Amino acid sequence: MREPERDRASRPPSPNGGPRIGVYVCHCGLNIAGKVDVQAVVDFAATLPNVAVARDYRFMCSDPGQDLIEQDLRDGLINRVVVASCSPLMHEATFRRATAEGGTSPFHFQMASIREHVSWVTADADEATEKAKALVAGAVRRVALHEYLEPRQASVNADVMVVGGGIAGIHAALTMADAGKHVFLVERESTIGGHMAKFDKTFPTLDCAACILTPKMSQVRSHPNITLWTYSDVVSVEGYTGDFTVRVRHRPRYVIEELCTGCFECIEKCIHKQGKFDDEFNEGLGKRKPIYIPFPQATPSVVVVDPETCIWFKTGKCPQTCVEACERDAFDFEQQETFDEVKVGAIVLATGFKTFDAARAPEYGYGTYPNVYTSLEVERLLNAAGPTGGEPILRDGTRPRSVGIIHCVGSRDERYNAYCSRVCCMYSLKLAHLVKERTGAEVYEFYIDMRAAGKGYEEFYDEILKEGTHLIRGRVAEVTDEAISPEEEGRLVIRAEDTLMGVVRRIPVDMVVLAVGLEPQSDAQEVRRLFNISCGGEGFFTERHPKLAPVSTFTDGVFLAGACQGPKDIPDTVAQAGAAAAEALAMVDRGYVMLEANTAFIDEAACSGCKTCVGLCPFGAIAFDEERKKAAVNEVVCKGCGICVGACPSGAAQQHLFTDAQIFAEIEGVLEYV
Amino acid sequence: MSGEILIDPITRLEGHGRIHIFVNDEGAVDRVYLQIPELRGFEKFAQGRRAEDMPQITSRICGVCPMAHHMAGTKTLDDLYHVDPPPAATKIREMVYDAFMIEDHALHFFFLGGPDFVVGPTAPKAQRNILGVIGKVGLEIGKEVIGLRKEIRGLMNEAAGKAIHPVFGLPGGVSKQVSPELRDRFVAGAAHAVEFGRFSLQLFRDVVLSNQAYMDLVLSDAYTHRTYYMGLVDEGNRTNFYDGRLRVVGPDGTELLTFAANEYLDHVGEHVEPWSYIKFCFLKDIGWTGFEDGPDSGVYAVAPLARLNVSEGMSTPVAQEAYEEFSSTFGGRPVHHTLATHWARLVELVNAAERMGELAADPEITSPEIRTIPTETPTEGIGVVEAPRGTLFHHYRTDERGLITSANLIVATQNNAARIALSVDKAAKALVHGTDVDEGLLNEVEMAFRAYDPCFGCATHALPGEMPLIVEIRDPRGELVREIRRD
Amino acid sequence: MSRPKVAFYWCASCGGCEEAVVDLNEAILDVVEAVDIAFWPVAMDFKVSDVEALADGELAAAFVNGAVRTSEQREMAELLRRKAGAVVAFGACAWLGGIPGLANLSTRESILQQVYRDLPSVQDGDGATPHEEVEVPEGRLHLPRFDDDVRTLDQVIDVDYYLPGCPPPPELIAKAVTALVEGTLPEKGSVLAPDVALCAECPRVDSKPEDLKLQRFHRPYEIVADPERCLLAQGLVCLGPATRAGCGAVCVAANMPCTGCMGPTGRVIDHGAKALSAIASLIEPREPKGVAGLAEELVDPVGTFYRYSLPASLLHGRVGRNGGRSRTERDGEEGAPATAEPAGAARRGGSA
Amino acid sequence: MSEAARIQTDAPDRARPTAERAFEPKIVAFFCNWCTYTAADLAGISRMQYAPNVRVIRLMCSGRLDPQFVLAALRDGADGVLIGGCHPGDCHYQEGNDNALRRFEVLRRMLRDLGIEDERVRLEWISAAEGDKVQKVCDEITEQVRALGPLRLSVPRRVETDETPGAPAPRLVGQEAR
Repeated sequence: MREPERDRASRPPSPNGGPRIGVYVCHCGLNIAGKVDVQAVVDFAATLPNVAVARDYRFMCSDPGQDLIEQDLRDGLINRVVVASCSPLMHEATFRRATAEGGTSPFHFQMASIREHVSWVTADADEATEKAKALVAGAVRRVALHEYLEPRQASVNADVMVVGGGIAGIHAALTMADAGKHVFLVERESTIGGHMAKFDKTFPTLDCAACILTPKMSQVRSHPNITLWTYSDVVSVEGYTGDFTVRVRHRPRYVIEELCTGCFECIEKCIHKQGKFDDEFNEGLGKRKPIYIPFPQATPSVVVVDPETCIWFKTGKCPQTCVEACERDAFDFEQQETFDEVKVGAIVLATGFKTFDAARAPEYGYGTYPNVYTSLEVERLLNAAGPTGGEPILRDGTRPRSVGIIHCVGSRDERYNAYCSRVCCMYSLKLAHLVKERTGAEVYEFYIDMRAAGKGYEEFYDEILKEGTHLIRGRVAEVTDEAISPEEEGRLVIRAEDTLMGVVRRIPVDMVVLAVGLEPQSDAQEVRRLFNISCGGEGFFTERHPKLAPVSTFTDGVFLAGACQGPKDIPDTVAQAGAAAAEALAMVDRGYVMLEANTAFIDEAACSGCKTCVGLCPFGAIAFDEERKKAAVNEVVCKGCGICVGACPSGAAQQHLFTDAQIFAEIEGVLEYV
Repeated sequence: MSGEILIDPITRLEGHGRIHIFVNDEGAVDRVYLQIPELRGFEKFAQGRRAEDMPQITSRICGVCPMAHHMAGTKTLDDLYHVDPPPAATKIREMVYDAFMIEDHALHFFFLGGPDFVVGPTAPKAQRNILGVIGKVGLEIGKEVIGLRKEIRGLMNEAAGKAIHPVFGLPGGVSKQVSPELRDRFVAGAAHAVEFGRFSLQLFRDVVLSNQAYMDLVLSDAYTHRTYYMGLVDEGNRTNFYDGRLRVVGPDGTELLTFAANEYLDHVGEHVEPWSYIKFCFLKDIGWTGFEDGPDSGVYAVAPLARLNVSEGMSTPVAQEAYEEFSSTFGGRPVHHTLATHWARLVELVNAAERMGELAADPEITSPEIRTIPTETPTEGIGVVEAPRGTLFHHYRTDERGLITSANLIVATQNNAARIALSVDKAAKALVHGTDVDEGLLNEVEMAFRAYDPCFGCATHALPGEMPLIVEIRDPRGELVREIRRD
Repeated sequence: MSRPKVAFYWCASCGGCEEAVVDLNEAILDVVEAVDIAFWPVAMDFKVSDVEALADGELAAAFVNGAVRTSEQREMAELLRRKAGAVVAFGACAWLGGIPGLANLSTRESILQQVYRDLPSVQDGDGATPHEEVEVPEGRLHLPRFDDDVRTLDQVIDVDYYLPGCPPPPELIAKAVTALVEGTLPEKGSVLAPDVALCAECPRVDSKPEDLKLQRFHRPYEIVADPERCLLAQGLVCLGPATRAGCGAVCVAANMPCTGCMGPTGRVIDHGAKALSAIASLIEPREPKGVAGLAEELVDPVGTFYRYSLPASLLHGRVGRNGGRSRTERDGEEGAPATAEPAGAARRGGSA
Repeated sequence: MSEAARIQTDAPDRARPTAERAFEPKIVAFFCNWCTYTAADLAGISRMQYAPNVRVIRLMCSGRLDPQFVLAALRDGADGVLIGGCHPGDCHYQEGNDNALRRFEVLRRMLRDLGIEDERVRLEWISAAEGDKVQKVCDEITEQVRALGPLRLSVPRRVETDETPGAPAPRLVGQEAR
C-alpha cells in the first residue's frame, strides 16, 4: 500500500526522548482478575513497542494505584500512561489527573476498558484474556502518538443579553439583573410585554394579565442593571461561549426616546382626527393613527411614528400638528437606523411564538365569514383596553347570543402541525367563561381531548362545566352560513361529529372563535442561524437535552426560555425563564469555561481552502478566511466531534487526541498482536 | 547453421514487441514470429465504468495517441446516447483532432521512425534519435521542430484540457468552447504547420528521394507486400481522419467495399494466436488464411500508406499536390512499399494542417452552441476515427444507467498486426542469413516494423514496456550458442 | 564538472509519461545539457547492458513510470534500484497504479476470457488463447506470465520520490530535474508536488459556497456546466478537494471535473476513501432513503474514487478475486519484508 | 529488530484458518462516545455476555468516522467492521450521525464493488440505553462474518529498506506493588 508522505501531526513531541510507556493493568478486585489473566496481560504488554514499564495492581483508581503512575512518571521511567481497567467514562478524569500529577500532560494517557468491554461481558476466560491484550495493544500503540496538550480555559464576560421582551424575557432579565449582572434586553416591537400584554385574564386563576405583567414591565424600565432596547433587533452574533459580540440595530421611531414623556399630546393633535389604520396590537380590530402607542401601559412609554401611514412621510405636506404639540421637541423625522455592539458572556433567547394563521384552514371560514374570530382577537375584544372596551360585540355591533369555540385549529392536525399546542384547551375554557360572563351567551366548545394537566387546571375545567358551557367532543367538519332550517337562517352553523353521542350535529351560533395553536416565529430559522442553535422538525428551537439540559442549547452560553423552545403556558414559561437565567448566571459567575481538549485544528499549510469543513460544523466553529483562503477552527467554539476531520479531503483537519495517525495506530494495535 | 534469433524488444516504438527468428540448418530464415508479450485488459475493467468516462479511460491505452482513443470514445458516446453534437462541437473536435494528427506525425517523423532515414539506418546508436536529427539538420531547425510541436500541443492543451489524456469529449459535444483568442492561435498554428509540412516534405525529398541507396531500400522486395488497405474517406473518397465511411481497396487498387462504422462486425474479424497477446485483424469478406499477402488473404493494412491507397485525393491543395507527387513517384496507387509510409505520413501532416486552418477560419468555430444534452436511454454505440497509426474502432454496450457491460476496442496497430508480421518475416528472410548477424542488420529488420509506427501499447491494450535488445542464438536443441548485445 | 547520470524507464505505462518528458519542449535541450541520460529506451538506443555496466548507485536518479505486472518489469525495477541513488516513481501508474490498476477488479482468467473469447469481433474457431509456452512447427515460443495483479512501483522496490500526475505536468518534471541537479531534493518519501489540494490553485474556488449541500449528483453529460462556477457546487463529482495541486487545474479549465490523477495529499493514505468521505459529506438529505438515493447516483464509486489509485489503496483491488489466498500470506510475499517496530509508526512516518 | 517486533511476528495469527483452530472472526468496532460506547458500558454493567470477537475503538462521534478507518481495519486483519452511533436526531453533536450515515452509504456502495459483503461492514444506531442491542449486534455480526469466512485479502506492503532508528528503551516488568 501507499503510505503517507509525511504526517506532521502524528510526530510525537519528544522533549524527553521517544515515548516510554507505562502500562498498568487493574484487577478491580475480582471484577477483572476473576476473568482475565492479569499476569498474562502484563507480560504481553511488556513485549509491546515502546513499553518501558508494565505493572498490575488491585485497584488502580485507589490512591496507592494512582501513586504508582505518578511515581514512575516522576522517576523518569515513563512519559506515557496506559491504564487497563474500567471504562474511560468512569475513571478517565481520575487517571488524567494522576498523569498530570506525575508531571506530564494529562493527555499523555490512554485507557483500555477491560472491565465493561471484556471481563464483564465475556464468558470464556482465555478469550477474555486475549481480548484484553488486544485492547491494551491498541492503547499502547495509540498513546505513543499522543501529543503534549495543556488543558485550556476561557474567561467569561459578565454581561448578559436577553432577546425577546415577552414574559419569558422580562422574567429572565429581571432575575439576572437582580443578581447584579448587566442585562441587555432586546425587543423587536416598540414595547415589551409580548403576547401576555394582549390578554385580559390568565387561566386558571383568572387574574388580570395587566395587573401581574405591568409591574414587571416597569421594573425592567427602571432597573439600573437593565439596558432596554425596543424597536431593535440582533443583526449579528460573533464570538463564542463567554465572549459573544452582538450587534443590535435600532429602528427609527422618529421620536427621541429620551425626550418623550409619554404625555400622548401628539397623538391627540395628529391631523387625523380619528384612528384610520389597522391597529396591529388589537389584531386589526381597532384603528390607530400614524402616530400611536400600542397600549396605554406600553414600556417604554414612547410614541411611534409609522412612516407608511404618516402624511408627512408620504407627501411631505403636513402642518405637523404633532410636532407643535410636543413640549419637549422630541420629534426627529430625520432619524436613521443606529447600531450598538456589545460584548456579553451569555445569551437567553426568549423570542416567543406566533399563532397559527387561521386562514390556512378554510373549512372554518376565517376571513370568509366576518363573525369567525381567532382566539387572540377575542382576547382583545375582552380586554378592557381593547377596541370594544372589553365588550365582546360582533362587527355589526350586536352582542352574540351563542358562541362556538373550536379547539385545535392548526394543532394536532397532520395537515398543519401534528403537535399539541398545550395552551388552547385552557384558554378556550377561559374565553368561554369570560364571554359567558360578559354576554350571557350560550357557549359551545368543540374539542378533541380536554387537556388539563397543570396545577388547578382540572379544577378550572370543572368550574367552567358547572357554568353551563356546552362541551362537544368531536372535530369540527366545517363552519358554514348555509342554513337548512329557519333557526339557522342568518347565522353561522358549526357542523361537527359528536363522538360521545355518535351523531353529526349542527350548532347555529352568532360567533365562532378559533382556538389557534402556537407556532414558531416565522423568522425562527434566521434566528437559529444567527445564534447557531438548531430547530426541531416543527421549527421550535432545540434544547440540548429534553430532560437533563432543557434550557441549554448545543451552543454553550446560549439558553432558551419560553415558547421559542415549544408551546407552553405562562407558569411554565416563567419557570423556564428562571431556569435559563440561573444557568446563565452559573456560567457567568464562575468566570471561566473549560475548553474541550479534543478539539479540531487545521494545518494551515495543508489546507487547500476547499471549504468542505466549513459548512459541516454544527457549531459554526470553522471560519473561512477569504483573504488567505484557509479555514481555521475556533477551538473555543469547537466541541470536538470531528465531523470536519472525517470529511477533510486532504487530511489538513485533525482532532487532538483523535488524529488519523492515533486511530490508525489503535486499529493496528487491536488487530496486529493478538 | 540453424538456430533462433530473439530481438527483444525493438526500440523507439511506443509499446513492447519481440521478434523471434528461427533459422534452419541451411542458414535460411524459416519463420519469424512477432510476439507482443503484454496485455492490460481494458475491455475487462471497462465493464462497470460509466460510459462517459470511457474517452478518458481508453485514452490511457496509449499516451502517444490519447486523442485518438478519446475521440473514438467520444464519437461512440454520441452513438450510444443517440445524440448529434451541434455543428460547432463537431468542428471543434475535428479541428483539435487535426492538431493532434499534425503533432503526432511530426513526433513520429522526427523522434521515432524518421531518424532511420534522416540520420541513416546504419548510423551509430547514439545518433539514431531526435538529438541525432538535430545534429543532422542543425540546431535551429531542430528548435523549429520542437517549437512547432510545442505550439500545436499548446493549442491541444488549451482546447482539450490536456494534450496527453484529453478531457473535453462528451456525448453530444465538447465541454469547452473555443474563444476568439484561441481561434486566432489555431489559425496561426495552422499556417506554421503548413509551412513546417512543406519543409518536412522537402527534407524527405532531399534526404530520401534523392538518395538512390535509400530509394532502393524503400522499393526493395523485402519491404513490399500486396495486401488490402482500409481507411476512412469522405463522400468524395478523399482522406478524412475524423469521420466518414470506411473504404477497402484490394491489392490491385480496386474498391472491395465501403461500410459504415456500425457495420464493422460484418467485415472485421480478429484472429487469435496462442504465441502472442496481440490479436490479428482480417477482412471477414475474404477470410483468414494465415500470414500471407495477396488477394486471397484477408490480411489488410491501415495507417498513412493505407489511407492514401484508399483515397482518391486529399481535401486540401498543398496536400493534394504532395499526394500527386507521391502517387506518380511510385507509378500510381496502391503503393505497396511499407517504407513509403514515412512519406505518406508527411502528406497527411500537411493535409491535417490545412484542414485545421480551414476549420479555424470557420466563423462557427467560436459558437457557444457546443452541447446537445442526451435524453435517450443509452444502449449500444460504435465509433471510429483514423488514428495516426490507422483505423480505430470503439464499441460499447451499456445497461440503462449507462454503465459499460461490454467494450470492444479494435485499435490501429491491431489492424496492421498481420501485415507487420509479414513485413518482419519478409525483411528477416531477405536480410538474415545464418545466425551470424550484426546490429545494423537487425536495425534494418526493425525498420520494417518501425515504419508502421506500431503502437503495441494500443494493440494489446497492454502495459507496454521496453526490454534490452538481446539477440540470443540457439541451436536446434535450444542450447544457447551465442548472445549478441547490441552495444 | 561531471553531469549527473539519469535513466528514464517505463514499466507498465501507456507512454504518456514519456510524451510528457518530450513536452518539456525546448527545455529538454537544457535537460540534456544538465544531465547525462544513460538510458531512455523510447527515444534512444542505449541498452540495458549499459545500465548493468554501471557501478551500484552510479545513476543519480532513475525515473521509472508505469505500474508493475510482469517479472521482467520487476527485474528491471530492481536493477535500476541497485544502480540509482534515487528512484523516482514517475506518474500516477508508478505511484498509485494508475488507470490500468483498475484491472485489480478482475481476475487474470476473466480478462483472458473476455479479450480472447467473448468479444464480438473475435473469430470463432478453436478458441485459442495466448499461452506462456507454445509449440510451433519451428520450435518453442514463450510469453511472459500475465501476473495476477497490478502493483505500484513501491510495492516492488523501495522508492525515494514520487512525481504525481497522469502524466506529470512538465513544470513539475522540470523542477524535479532541477532539484536533482542542484542537490535540493527534499526528504525521502516526498511527493515532488505541492502538498495541498487542487482547490488551492483552482480559479473557481471563490464560487464554492461555504455550506455546500447537494440534492443530487449530476453526471458530466447531463448538464451544461457553468464555465465559471465551482463544478462541485453544480453537482458534478470533482475530486479537486481531495487531489494534489500542481497541474494548474487544467481539466477544470476545460470545464470538466478533476478525476484525481495527481493522487492524494501527503496525509491521506487512501485517496479513494478520503475523496469518498468528502463527497459523501456534501449529501443534503439526512434520512436513510434520501442518502441511499444519492449514493446510488454515484453509479461507479470504484471507478470514480479510485480511478488512478486502486493498487495503492488499502484493499489493493477487489477482495477474493484471485481465489483462496488468505491475508496472512502477504507477509511471505516477494519483495515485501516485514517492517520493523514500531510498524505502524514507522510506516506512517510517525516515529521520532 | 527489537524484542517486541520478534514477538509480534511470532504471535499466532487467529485469522489464519488452520486444522487446529477454527476460524474466529476479528471485528473492529467504532463506537461514538455518547451513545454506543456508553451502551457498551451498560452491557458490561448488566453483565450481558457476548462474542469476544469485537474490539471497540472509541470515537467522540460517529461523524468522526473516516472511511479510511474501515478499510485500514480490513487491511490490518479485521474480517468485519461495526460502526455505532446515536439514533437519528439524538446526536450529541446534532448531526454527526447524519454524516456517518452519508459516508457509510456511499462506502457500502463501493465496498460491494470491491467484493466486500454488506454483512461485513455494518452501521447501527445504538442509544446509551440499549446495552442489549450492543450484545445482540455484536453476536450477530460475529456469526454473520463467521459464516462468510475469513476476508481473503492480499495486499502487498510498501517496500522499505531503511533501518528503523532508535533502540528499544529499557523496560521493567513489575510485579504488583505491595
